[in-house]
Amino acid sequence: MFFRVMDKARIADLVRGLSTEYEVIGPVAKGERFTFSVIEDPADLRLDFDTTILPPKKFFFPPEERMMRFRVADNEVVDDEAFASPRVLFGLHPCDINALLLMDNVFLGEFEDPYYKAYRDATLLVGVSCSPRETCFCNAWDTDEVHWGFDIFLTDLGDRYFVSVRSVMGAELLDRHVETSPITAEDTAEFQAVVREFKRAFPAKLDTSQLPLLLDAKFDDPVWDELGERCLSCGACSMVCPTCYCFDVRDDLDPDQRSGERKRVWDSCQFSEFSAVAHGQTFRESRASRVKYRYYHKQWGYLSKFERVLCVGCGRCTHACLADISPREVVTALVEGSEAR
Amino acid sequence: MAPRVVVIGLASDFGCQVQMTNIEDHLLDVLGLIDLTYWQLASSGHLPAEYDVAIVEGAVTTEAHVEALRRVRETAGAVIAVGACAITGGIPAIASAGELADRYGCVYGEGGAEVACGRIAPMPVTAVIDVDYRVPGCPLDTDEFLRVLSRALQGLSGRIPEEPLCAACKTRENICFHDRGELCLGLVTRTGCGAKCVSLGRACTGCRGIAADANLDAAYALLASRGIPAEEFTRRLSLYNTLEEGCDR
Amino acid sequence: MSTLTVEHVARIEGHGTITVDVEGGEVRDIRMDVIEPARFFESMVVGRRFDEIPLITSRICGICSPNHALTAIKALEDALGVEVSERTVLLRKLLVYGSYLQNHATHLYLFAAPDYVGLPSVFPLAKTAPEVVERALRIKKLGNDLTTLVGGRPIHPVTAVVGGFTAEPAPAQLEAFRAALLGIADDAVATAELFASFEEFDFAGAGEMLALFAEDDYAIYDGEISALDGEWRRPVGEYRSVLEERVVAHSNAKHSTVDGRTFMVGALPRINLSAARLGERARGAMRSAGLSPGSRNTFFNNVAQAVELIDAAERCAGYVERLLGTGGDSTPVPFAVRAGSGAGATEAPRGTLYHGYTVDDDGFVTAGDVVTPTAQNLGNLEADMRAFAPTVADLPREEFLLAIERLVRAYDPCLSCAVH
Amino acid sequence: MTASTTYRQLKANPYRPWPARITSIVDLTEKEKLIEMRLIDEAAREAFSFDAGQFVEVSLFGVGEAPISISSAPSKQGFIELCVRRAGDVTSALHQKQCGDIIGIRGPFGRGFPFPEMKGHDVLLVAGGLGIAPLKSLINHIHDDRHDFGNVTILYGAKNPSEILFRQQFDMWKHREDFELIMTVDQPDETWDDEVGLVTKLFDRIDVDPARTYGAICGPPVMYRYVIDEMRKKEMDADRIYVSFERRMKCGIGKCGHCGVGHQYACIDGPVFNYWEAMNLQEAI
Ligand SMILES: Cc1cc2nc3c(=O)[nH]c(=O)nc-3n(C[C@H](O)[C@H](O)[C@H](O)COP(=O)(O)OP(=O)(O)OC[C@H]3O[C@@H](n4cnc5c(N)ncnc54)[C@H](O)[C@@H]3O)c2cc1C
Ligand code: SF4
Ligand code: SF4
Ligand code: SF4
Repeated sequence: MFFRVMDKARIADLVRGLSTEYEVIGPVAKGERFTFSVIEDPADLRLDFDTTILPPKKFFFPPEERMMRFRVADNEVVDDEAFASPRVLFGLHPCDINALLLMDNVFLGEFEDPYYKAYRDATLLVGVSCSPRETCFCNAWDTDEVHWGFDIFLTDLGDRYFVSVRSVMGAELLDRHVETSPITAEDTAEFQAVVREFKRAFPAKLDTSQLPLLLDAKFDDPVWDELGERCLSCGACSMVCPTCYCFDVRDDLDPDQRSGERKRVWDSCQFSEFSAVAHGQTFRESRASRVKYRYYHKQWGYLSKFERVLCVGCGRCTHACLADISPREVVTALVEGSEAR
Repeated sequence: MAPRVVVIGLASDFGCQVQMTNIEDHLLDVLGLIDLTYWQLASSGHLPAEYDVAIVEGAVTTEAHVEALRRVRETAGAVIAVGACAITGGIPAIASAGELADRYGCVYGEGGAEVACGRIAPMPVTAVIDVDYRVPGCPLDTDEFLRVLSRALQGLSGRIPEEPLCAACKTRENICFHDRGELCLGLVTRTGCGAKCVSLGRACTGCRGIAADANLDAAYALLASRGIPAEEFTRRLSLYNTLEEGCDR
Repeated sequence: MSTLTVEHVARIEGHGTITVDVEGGEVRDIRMDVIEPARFFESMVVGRRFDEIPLITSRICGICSPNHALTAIKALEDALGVEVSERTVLLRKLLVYGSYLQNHATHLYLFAAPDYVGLPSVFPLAKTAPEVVERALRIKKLGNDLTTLVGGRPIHPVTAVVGGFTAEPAPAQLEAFRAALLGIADDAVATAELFASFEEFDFAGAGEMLALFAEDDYAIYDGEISALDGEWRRPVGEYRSVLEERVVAHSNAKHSTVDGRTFMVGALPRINLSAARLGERARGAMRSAGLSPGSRNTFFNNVAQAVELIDAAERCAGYVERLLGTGGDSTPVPFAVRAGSGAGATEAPRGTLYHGYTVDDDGFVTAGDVVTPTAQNLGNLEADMRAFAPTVADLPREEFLLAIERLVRAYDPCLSCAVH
Repeated sequence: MTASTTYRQLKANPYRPWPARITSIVDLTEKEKLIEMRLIDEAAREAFSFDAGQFVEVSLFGVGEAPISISSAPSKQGFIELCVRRAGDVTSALHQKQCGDIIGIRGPFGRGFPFPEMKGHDVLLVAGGLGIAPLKSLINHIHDDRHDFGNVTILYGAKNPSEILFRQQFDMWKHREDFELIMTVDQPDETWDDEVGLVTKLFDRIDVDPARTYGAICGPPVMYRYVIDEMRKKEMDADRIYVSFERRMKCGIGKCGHCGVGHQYACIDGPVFNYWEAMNLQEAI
């Protein structure tokens, strides 16, 4: 990795330059919130954003995605090409980059997913530092820092960015499109100060002691029933989560019924149909068991395979949940006992 | 032999039938697959004695409707109920509350009740007969209609999404109405419309019915905690769902 | 005496039956029995908040739903004292024209045309004359696309609310649409030519003709109630005292009169009153179709609709240009809820539509009134049938009934609207 | 070689079904058919090798996919046999197919029975209803290498005699010395002269040497607990009892998330688990 500093005002140059070669995507305002969208005008880029409604996963694993086109008569695949055009995803916070790394384990590990891979290969990532909001708890999972998985990372030093360059592509692009200068000792010192301040700004650190064990030990804890009563089963938490990857597969026929396409669409374990098998048997009938499963899988199921928790503490689900169910609350209830809430 | 399809309209605005003609790009494809033997809206002729698929729109508001539906059920291999009117009673079911005679009075003046012969309180088709397929919404969504029709023609099972709208709404990255303190019914409404209204800046009014997965108790409780009284929620729900269970507090 | 009936008249909206009593080869009586059951909209709106009313009333009719929604909105704005922006008005006019394109294309091709080519429906034409069916679908689709562009979906608009619009089409969408509108004008002209080529009965109705009228526009959204024969104009707010409605035994829809006479509303009366305000191309088509202002032949309502299609395409292109060229805002204007009464009218594809409401301090409706075009037309339709039937009485029975049906369909009646 | 390395080597899209031609269809009962097929693509056919207990995703475009256990023996190269019960959309559509029709196959997926480990031991197989399908593959496999095994006992319960699957084959084995097969039905008819009752009842009739016996169970979800209890009463080790689970599946390759059972996925960590693992899977049994 090597480092540069860049004047903040130069960000527009960089975006404009990148736009000549790539589709540039970044955070833009939508009402009082933000979304990752294609940047038409560098002035729309809002690197001071807090968080986006949907995470960047929508660019790698779209909410609805064609997997293949088929012909019915001979049950033949007509086209299953995975195609993605080159693009730069600008302004990912550390949690979002970490989330992509967690998704990679699933989609790029055993049985590589060609669609996800095509998007991943075609996309460069430019990260940007952030400041914690009250719903953030990435520090609980050590996802407040990111050391790889990006091409360029910008840390905000007020009037300039401390630029960490991870990949050859990142270095070349920087070189081609924007003026930067070598870092000085002061830059590094200031960078460290910023990081220190960032760590200090977090709300009280979430206690996650023995969480996977507790999930088993307290499998029948009444807290789940209480959560089940509150949960709306709406699945909003899964949609906005940068690490939720479940999907449903559907075949849609064209109106002439001769051909059609197989699609996948985002799904959620909070829906009763999610675990239903033929004849209507459902393995997680109660709402309580479904709420529990989301945490059980994230904090233990995934961990048992990949040694990481399937959450990056971005707080999106906290914001999206109308019933105010949040990982912070659930983890606290398990670790400290439900009366501690 | 192409399946024989009939389209039957009960009490409605014909909107779903109009929507069925609104598949211009594919109308000819679809017509190529079926033998459309009766559609009063589009063609002269009589309801035949035999047919395979019956598409029924509208609410049941007369004794004659009830009888007609029973015959349809006996005759058709598959019945597709389309639109809120046929599935939840929809807007016409607002008139199911109170005395019909009063409503006659309100609309026709004194003596209006005389015209009321054979009239019954509005109810959905699904309250009279079992249906095999449902295309909810007011009006129906043409793409969904095509998908369901295609399932019916293939003899596949009738499936209807059972979860609330919020998930789809999130995928559209809408700003939640509740974040602005406004009531949106998406939190209990059956998904499948792609959160159409919310994406157009309007809170969901519940036209697709209450989702089976919806947690009405929790919805009432959380709205109360946000200062929206139960009566308000009930009134809003009753626009399309007067007769649905659980929204009457 | 024998009775002839056409049960569930096809290719109209709603359920109605024609009954003809014949005695000694002479037509004794002829009726349009409207068997469509009432849904009691006027009673349903009572007790509901004002913002739900456009949603409820647009469900009166799936074809002219934009009109029902907008007419309710106008009446409520009148009651609540809301003034909307010019941009909002432009968008609303587009929404109305969307339903014109949809309705006229559906009525002319799907409902009326089969009569003239001797078919039960338009579908067989898909094989024998695909270009005609494709043209019909193109116009209809453009209408759908227009209502979708402005209202959010083809019927039952989502975006139109009291005070303005909750969402607006993007400029790029408008731009693309302008081209599409100009592209459809030729199809509209071809439609007018097609209907002009059909041989029509020579028949003159005796009723009055009513439509909205404005000095500076082809009035479809704003204007005063205007009478062709009576030569008077009255503000929409007075519609209740202008129209007399009465309940008749054989129909679930009421019948109307004005100045003691039955009257017609729809494309023909509109053109008769406002021909001078039509666009140039539409006027040209009108002339070549042999439609002269003041025509009394009810059957010409068809060709009048075709002429309106031409006008709609060109007029809407102009509106879109204005939307693109001028700024302004259509987001709902703020207003205070207060008690009041108000009335509104628009020209629906089938004629003038009136709504009137009274709301209480909290904005809940205490009384509602809806007068639809078909309800206004029904009395006149029966009068026309009575006058027309003897002139075709010597036709073979089938042809006789078909001739009567053709007359009925020329009104483009919507019985679900009429009863509501 | 595991399936994922096969897919990697063939550079195949794991969601893309391979076309397979139906080579034979046998009606077993009113609801079940035995369908045999052959992959058309040669490379795929050669790469396709599987363990007893693994499954494939059967793909009928326009209808969908369904996970189905392979019921033929791994040794029968080039052919895949499935025993399919008509349960819903995909399986009904599959029942309508004819010999010679082309369907789609993805797989083989999942973890099967530990055949090499079982060698040299006694095997006790317990099946309920359709659960005999995956076990049939194992039984056939054992049959091929019969001399490597000790006692092989099969306990099989069905609802009624007309629902008994593979009857002919069982009758054949029954008359051989080297398989002990005991059947029972819940509802006997006049043709039935064998056991009546639940499959657990058959444990009274068998001797088990816990030190040298592997168990394999497959059947409806309610059956597992009771059968395992019986095996435990016979003092069999928890990690020598194998069960096969059925869960909803969409992808079959550990991505779609539907088949979660406890902290595992039935599709890649199972569907075959040993009882020790299964005991530690919440809500599994
Ligand atoms: C590992 C495994 C092995 C199986 N082996 C066999 C077998 O050998 N023979 C046999 O007849 N059946 C077997 N099944 C069950 C079979 O997969 C279901 O009966 C089948 O999926 C039902 O699909 P359908 O479309 O016919 O029914 P529908 O009810 O219409 O199913 C709709 C969808 O639900 C899902 N689904 C429904 N039931 C199940 C289920 N039980 N498991 C997983 N997904 C389900 C599928 O995704 C399917 O596309 C097995 C299931 C699993 C998980
Ligand atoms: S579970 Fe919630 S906090 Fe954790 S990554 Fe998902 S959305 Fe973010
Ligand atoms: S559901 Fe709605 S659109 Fe359909 S017929 Fe009923 S009122 Fe009309
Ligand atoms: S958002 Fe609500 S009201 Fe609108 S179409 Fe969907 S379900 Fe109906």
